[in-house]
Amino acid sequence: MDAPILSISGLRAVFRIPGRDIAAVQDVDLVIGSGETVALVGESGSGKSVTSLSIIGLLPKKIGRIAEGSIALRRRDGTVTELTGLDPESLRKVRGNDIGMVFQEPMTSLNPVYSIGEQIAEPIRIHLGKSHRDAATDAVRLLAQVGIPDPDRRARQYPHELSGGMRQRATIAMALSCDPTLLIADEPTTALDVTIQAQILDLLAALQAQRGMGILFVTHNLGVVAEIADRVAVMYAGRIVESGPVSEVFTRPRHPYTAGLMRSVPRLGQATTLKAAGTPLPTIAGNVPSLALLPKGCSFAPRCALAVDACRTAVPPLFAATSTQQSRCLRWEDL
Amino acid sequence: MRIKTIARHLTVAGLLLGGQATSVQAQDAKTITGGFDVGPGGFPKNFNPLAATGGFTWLSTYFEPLVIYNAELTELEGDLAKDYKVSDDQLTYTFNLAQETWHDGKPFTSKDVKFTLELARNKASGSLFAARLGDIASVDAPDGRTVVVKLSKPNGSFLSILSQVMILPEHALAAMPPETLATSTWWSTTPVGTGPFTFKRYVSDQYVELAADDDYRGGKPKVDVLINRYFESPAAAVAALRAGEIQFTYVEPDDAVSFKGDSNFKVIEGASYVVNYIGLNQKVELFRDVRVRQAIMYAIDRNAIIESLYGGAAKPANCGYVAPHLLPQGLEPYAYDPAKAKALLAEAGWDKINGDKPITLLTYYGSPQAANVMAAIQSMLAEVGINVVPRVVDTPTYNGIVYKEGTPDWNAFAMVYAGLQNGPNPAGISPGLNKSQIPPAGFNTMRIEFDDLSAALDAALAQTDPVKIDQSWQQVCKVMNKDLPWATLWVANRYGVASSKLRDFVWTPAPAGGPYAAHPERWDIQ
Amino acid sequence: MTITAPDPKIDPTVVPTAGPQTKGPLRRALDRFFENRAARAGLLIVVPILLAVSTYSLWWPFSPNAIDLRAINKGPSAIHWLGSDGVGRDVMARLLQGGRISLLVAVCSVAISIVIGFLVGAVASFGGRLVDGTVMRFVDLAMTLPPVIFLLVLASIAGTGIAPTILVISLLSWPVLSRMVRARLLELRERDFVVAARGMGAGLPHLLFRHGLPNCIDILVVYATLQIANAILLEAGLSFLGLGIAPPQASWGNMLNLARSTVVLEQYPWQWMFPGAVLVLTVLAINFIGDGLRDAFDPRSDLN
Amino acid sequence: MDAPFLSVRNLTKHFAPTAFSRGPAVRALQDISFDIARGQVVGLVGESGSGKTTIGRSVLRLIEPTSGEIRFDGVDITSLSAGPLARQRRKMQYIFQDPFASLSPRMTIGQILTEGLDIQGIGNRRERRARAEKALAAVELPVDAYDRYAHEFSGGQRQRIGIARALTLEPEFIVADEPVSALDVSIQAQIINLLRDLQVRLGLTMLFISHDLAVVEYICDTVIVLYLGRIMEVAPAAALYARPQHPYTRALLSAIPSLDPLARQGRQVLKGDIPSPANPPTGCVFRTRCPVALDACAGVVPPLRATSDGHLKACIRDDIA
Amino acid sequence: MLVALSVLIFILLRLAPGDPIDAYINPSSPMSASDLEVLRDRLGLDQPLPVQYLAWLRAALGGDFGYSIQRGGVAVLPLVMERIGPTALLMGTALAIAIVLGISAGIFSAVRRNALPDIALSVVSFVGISSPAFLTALLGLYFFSVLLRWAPSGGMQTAGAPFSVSDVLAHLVLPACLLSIGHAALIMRYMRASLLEVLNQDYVRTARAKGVREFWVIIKHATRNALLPVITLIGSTVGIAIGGAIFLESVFNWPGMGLLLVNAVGTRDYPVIMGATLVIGICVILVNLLTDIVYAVVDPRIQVS
Repeated sequence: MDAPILSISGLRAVFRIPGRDIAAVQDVDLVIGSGETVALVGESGSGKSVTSLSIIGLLPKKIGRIAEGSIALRRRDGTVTELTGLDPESLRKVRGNDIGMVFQEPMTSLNPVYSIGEQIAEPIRIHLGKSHRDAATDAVRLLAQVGIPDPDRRARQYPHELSGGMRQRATIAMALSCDPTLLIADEPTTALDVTIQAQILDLLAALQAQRGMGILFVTHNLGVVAEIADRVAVMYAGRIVESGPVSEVFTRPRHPYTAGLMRSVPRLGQATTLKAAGTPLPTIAGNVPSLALLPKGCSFAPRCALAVDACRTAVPPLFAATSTQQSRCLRWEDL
Repeated sequence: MRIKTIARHLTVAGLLLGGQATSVQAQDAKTITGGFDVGPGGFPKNFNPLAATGGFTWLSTYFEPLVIYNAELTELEGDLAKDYKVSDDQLTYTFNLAQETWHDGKPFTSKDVKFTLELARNKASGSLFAARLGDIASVDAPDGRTVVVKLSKPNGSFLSILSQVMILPEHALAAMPPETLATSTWWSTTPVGTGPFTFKRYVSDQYVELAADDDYRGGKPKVDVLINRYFESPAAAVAALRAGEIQFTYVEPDDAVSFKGDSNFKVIEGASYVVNYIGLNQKVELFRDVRVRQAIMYAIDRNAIIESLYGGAAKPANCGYVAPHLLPQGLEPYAYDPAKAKALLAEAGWDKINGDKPITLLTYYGSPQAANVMAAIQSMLAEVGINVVPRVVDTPTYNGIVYKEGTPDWNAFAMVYAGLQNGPNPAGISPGLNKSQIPPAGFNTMRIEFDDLSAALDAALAQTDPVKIDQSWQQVCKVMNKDLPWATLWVANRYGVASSKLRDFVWTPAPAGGPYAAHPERWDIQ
Repeated sequence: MTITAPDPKIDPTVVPTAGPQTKGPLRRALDRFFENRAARAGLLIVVPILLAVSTYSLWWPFSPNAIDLRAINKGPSAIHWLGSDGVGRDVMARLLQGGRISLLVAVCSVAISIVIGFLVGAVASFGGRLVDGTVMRFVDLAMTLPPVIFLLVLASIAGTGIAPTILVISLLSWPVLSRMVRARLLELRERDFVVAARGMGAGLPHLLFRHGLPNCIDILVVYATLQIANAILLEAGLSFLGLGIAPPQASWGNMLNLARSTVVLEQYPWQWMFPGAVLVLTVLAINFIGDGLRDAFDPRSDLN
Repeated sequence: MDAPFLSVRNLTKHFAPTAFSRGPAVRALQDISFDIARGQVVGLVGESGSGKTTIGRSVLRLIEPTSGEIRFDGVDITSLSAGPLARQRRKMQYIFQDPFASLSPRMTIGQILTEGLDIQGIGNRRERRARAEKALAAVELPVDAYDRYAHEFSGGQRQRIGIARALTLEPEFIVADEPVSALDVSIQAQIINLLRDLQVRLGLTMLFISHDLAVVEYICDTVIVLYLGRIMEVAPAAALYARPQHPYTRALLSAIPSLDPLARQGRQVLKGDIPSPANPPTGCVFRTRCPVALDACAGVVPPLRATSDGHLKACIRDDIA
Repeated sequence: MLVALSVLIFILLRLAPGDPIDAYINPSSPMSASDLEVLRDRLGLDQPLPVQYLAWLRAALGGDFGYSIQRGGVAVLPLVMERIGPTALLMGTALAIAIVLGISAGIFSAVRRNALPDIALSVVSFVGISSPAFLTALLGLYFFSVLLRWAPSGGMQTAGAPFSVSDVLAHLVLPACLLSIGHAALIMRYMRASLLEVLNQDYVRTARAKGVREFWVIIKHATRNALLPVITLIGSTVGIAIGGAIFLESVFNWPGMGLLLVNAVGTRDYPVIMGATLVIGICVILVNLLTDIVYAVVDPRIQVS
């Protein structure tokens, strides 16, 4: 069996604020096999984007850095490279080459002053050393692959001339231009309309089936996770609180936070019944805590109906609920 | 590099638009370059001598008048007129013309003189001499070398005026209607004169280039090229002089000091023939009281100012004149006496009539030295309780304020710090003091209406007896000294600095630039 | 369509649910301002200058306009720390008095131009298309006009001296501000909280002074500081052209003007070097402060 | 029932092109008509460019409609002059999508909450404060929020403040423009519960705008589905979710990802992009993406017609109901 | 716009004390008053203002801008036109220097934000912004021309010498460099701020995520976007530059528009002032147009219609 595409262990990323470091992400372990889609899910501030930026080494230089942990990537040639501690130049050669990345806002993540084709061709020239002309041909081919009609013309157009969905297809083409082993998609559908989101999700699934790359899919939308992911890791306040195959986690969450989230998501057709019954929608009480003011012990304890005193003394370890599912809850068995 | 190319294109474009003609010139041509139009005597970029109010130093290098002052400005001598005769009744002037050819080779004759004088008297030509030559009754050219001018009444200033009338070529200008002369390009492109140098070209706002006129009657000029460069300020000219780019310029007195003792330069010093005064507006009640005027005279330590700010290079004036032959005996010297000034003011009831209300002291003098003088005067007057507020404006603004007809805001120029030409022709101060010259008729901007002073001036102007003339002007001086129409200050020297490479170079800080007999044909450079 | 909470990748502090701090945006901006080294340096320069300039008559023996014809053009000495000028006035006293005038002119002209600039910009942005078009055309016109002419005419009409100079400088500098204010308010007009105010029936004065003004405060403050620096330079330039503050009255501008004379430039450098140095230093410091304020008011500077 | 509380008739809004782009006018709304009865909550659902916010703002006349009539409690809003309009506005309030943009960063919560009272000249200082504190309590925020600034609150809390602001004027009608779409999932439900609770308790009439059909289900009595400035379908909430009749509504429902990982299959994915409102298709605006479009769809704009009681659709095909 | 400008200037000119005739009078050697009256008549200055303006406008629309009052025989139009070249040359060179220096220093400073080179450059640029133009001009003139004699003290060509490009360049270098100081400093500040902002943009992160070398991230992806506001700034400073050029042109006696205008204003040469102002107005409008075009070239989102 091949080594996994990506293997993160013990990752801790910190931000420097005046006076001290605060951990945006800690104790993160994550493995992605080839052809596998792993969803990293969480609310704003949970650390999911920090995790994805840590992998490609793009934490804001001035304030963010990886404090400890290891990130190992299997590259296209089969070698495994440890990304933490890699020198900037070597890391650059990995980015856009072995790892492709798709960001949330397709409008702002494309450079407004260069044509789509040029932007897709750029990594091909940089990493594969192809000529301008060959790279341009490749770009058109990639545009066709991501389902953009009339790719020749589109390649010559500028981002503002494309619709939101088209632009996101273009960024996917750009991320895939060097045939990466890992695709990181950071909220790629959040800015899109639902009908377009459905298209993009289908596209990603189809591309993965073709190419077999691993996908790290970062999102806050549980529905999307259910759609696309094989496995899911739920983050809360910088830690993974639960992980496992989507089918297991979604059918039987082993962490109260996951369970709460699942309940909060409106399900079509059910709300009418609740309303008729006069019951409010299920929620999670309280607010997401500030990373700077994390409570001692389990971060979720203040909002948790199941919390006991032990929860407030120490951060619970990850318990293996099943062979594939883990939960960071002392009372996982009670769920 | 693209930038270089752009720069070159811009250069070429700039020059094409600038309309420069390239000229090939002998590399070893002897050239004198100067700032001949810098300073108060200049009138840069005016090429039409009929419309000139200054700049004659330069104009007279290629045009010539009939008569001209000597370089000391003491006497008039012949120029294009070899000599001249004045009839006893002072009404007939006979000029005997010199042999000369115009720069274009045509002979100079009496017809040119007749043509010029008639043109200068013709208002339509835009001539600024029309009124001043109004006394001419007739101009005759009995033969090619003689011109006879008859006046309708005697005019003691006539020759002095004539010295600024540059003789123009009839053959070149007769064909042009006089109305078009003022806007003709002839003056700045192909003017033809009789002087030692011929006009070559004018590079807009940069310089004028003249070449030697080989058959000049005073001999072939020693230098081949004479260039007049334009400068925005005396300071810029000084910079060019120090950088060795020009050999001569007028300099401010302050700057002159720094050239003294420098063997590379020669400082030329001369009387300015301009008397500086503090004008006291007679429409302002305060200054109608002679005690106030006297107090101002006593309050200003003129000697101290002359010593410190002029380096001693000025003569205190107790009337409009400082030339010894115009000064009568027994003038009140108004020596510095602040106590007396205070007493006089107290007597006049100054505290009641004005007190420490600010009084505007207007001037058009913008030089650093003038600023210092104003500051000193302000401080000295403050000492005796007169609060003056200096205001410096440019010349047109000054004139716009003081010449305004009707009833302008008198307090806007209650006091002025100004100067007026007092020589070489002593009649120069009359327009500023005579009651007949109150604007709009003339230039008596302080609205001085002193009967005895006007009488004295009129008498002196009408004086045709050469023997009594000085005496008449002494009388004017005496009245001025007593009545104090102005608080007279001093006549300062002006300075030019020439490179010590220049030989036989003559320059005089004449009012309006002269003209005077500078003999440019003799100038030479090592 | 969806707008997410502040970018968690950059802002780790998320949003405190509770906590002791109740600092307003102004206070936070000031805090950031004082963290800025350059701005602090600017204050360290400006404050002593301001102090010296405003109090000098209490502790400096010489008066700025007292002449001493026996001691002209003397270099720095124990008596005249910065030397004396062409009529023996004390350069130090003139420098301080000049600072008073220059700063007074700058501050007043900026205040006036802020009022004009804000009102014009506000009227343009809230007044509807037609008003906007007309007003902005007028602003364009004012900006196309060569400043020399404008200066000359204004200065000639108004005369020289403090009040006219203030007038000239303020009339010359408001168009830039009104453009900035207009741009800001046009954007602000579409902001939700302004729409909300309109939805509650707010009229023009309410919108302008309750929302427009507070939300332009950063522009105004930054403009004010930078324009004070500019106004000092402009006053100097005016004096250079013989307008501005008339000579015996000291200002940094007309003191610098002495350098036009080669003799002074070369032989009496203390007469222009000190005013020049203080002017550059002050303007520099004010620019530092202005830059610091700009950073402090920039909402994105919360990131650091 | 008597005359509807809010009645919109033939509302049309065209945005003129800006000064520099000389393109065609953007047809944001075409011929929109609907009613809201007192105490009812109507949901307005559509994707970007469908014109939902334009309707919401036009109803309060924060945008001047190009044509059409809006009657609010019998008063024609579109023809009111500034004074009466300002008075009318205390009865109708707006809640915004972005909890960060909708609160002035330079005002304290107290200033924000009393601003409307201030503008309307209601009460004195103390009374205003009392009313603001009452509103804070209504949205379950502590009273000490009064002197704080908006930046000190989380998104959910800010949205509560936005709601409190709308409540201080004690309006009868509220437009809630995507009030939860900027919030985290766990917070969304809190806010919807709050709004529902307030609506019931205060008897508010509400127009609830959202791009997400799943969100409006709980709170709305009736749902209007918009596409490219036109109404596609109107139905009581229960009916719409149970039996969507318009192909667009069906596609929209189908596109919402289900939490059930096993339900991945059978999802209907619409082809292509949403056309530009500046250049909408002829006939039925949805026909370019409609899986069941006919040639006839291009010819005529399908009228909104009733298929059953209170259920209307704008589609010429009857065979897909 | 231009007509409005001309009306405004016409009125302003007439409001200023002193007319062309007053400029003729040398207060220390006055001429005959009636001679001056002649001039006044000839120039039509005694006519009512609207009549004077309409006469001017009618002639100007026919392409006749009249004759300079103070320079005998010089028509305004050619006089003004021949100044465009030198001014364009001086300002063009100065701006070119300023743009190259300012932009590169701005990039450098932004990339090394808050490091020593950035602070040093910031101080230098602030000193540049903070120095009065006339002071730098005077000092530059004194040191480089008078003391060191590296460059001529003024003018555009050596007087009397035949024309040569190198001669013009020699005269150009010093004033152009001095003129560029302030602009370079300003451009640098803007470039730095703009680039810092752009470096926070998502597409810069995208470029890094693509593995683009940091150098090219800055140069290719960030700089071009950061240039946009700087282009606007440069466009709007050209108008101001004409103002600044006045100091330089008068100190260095550069025969350009500024010098002409200062002279004309000093002598109340109404026709020249009108002509020059209009030409400057046209230039400012053209420069704005040019700015828009350059903007459109750099930013594909803008279309020139």
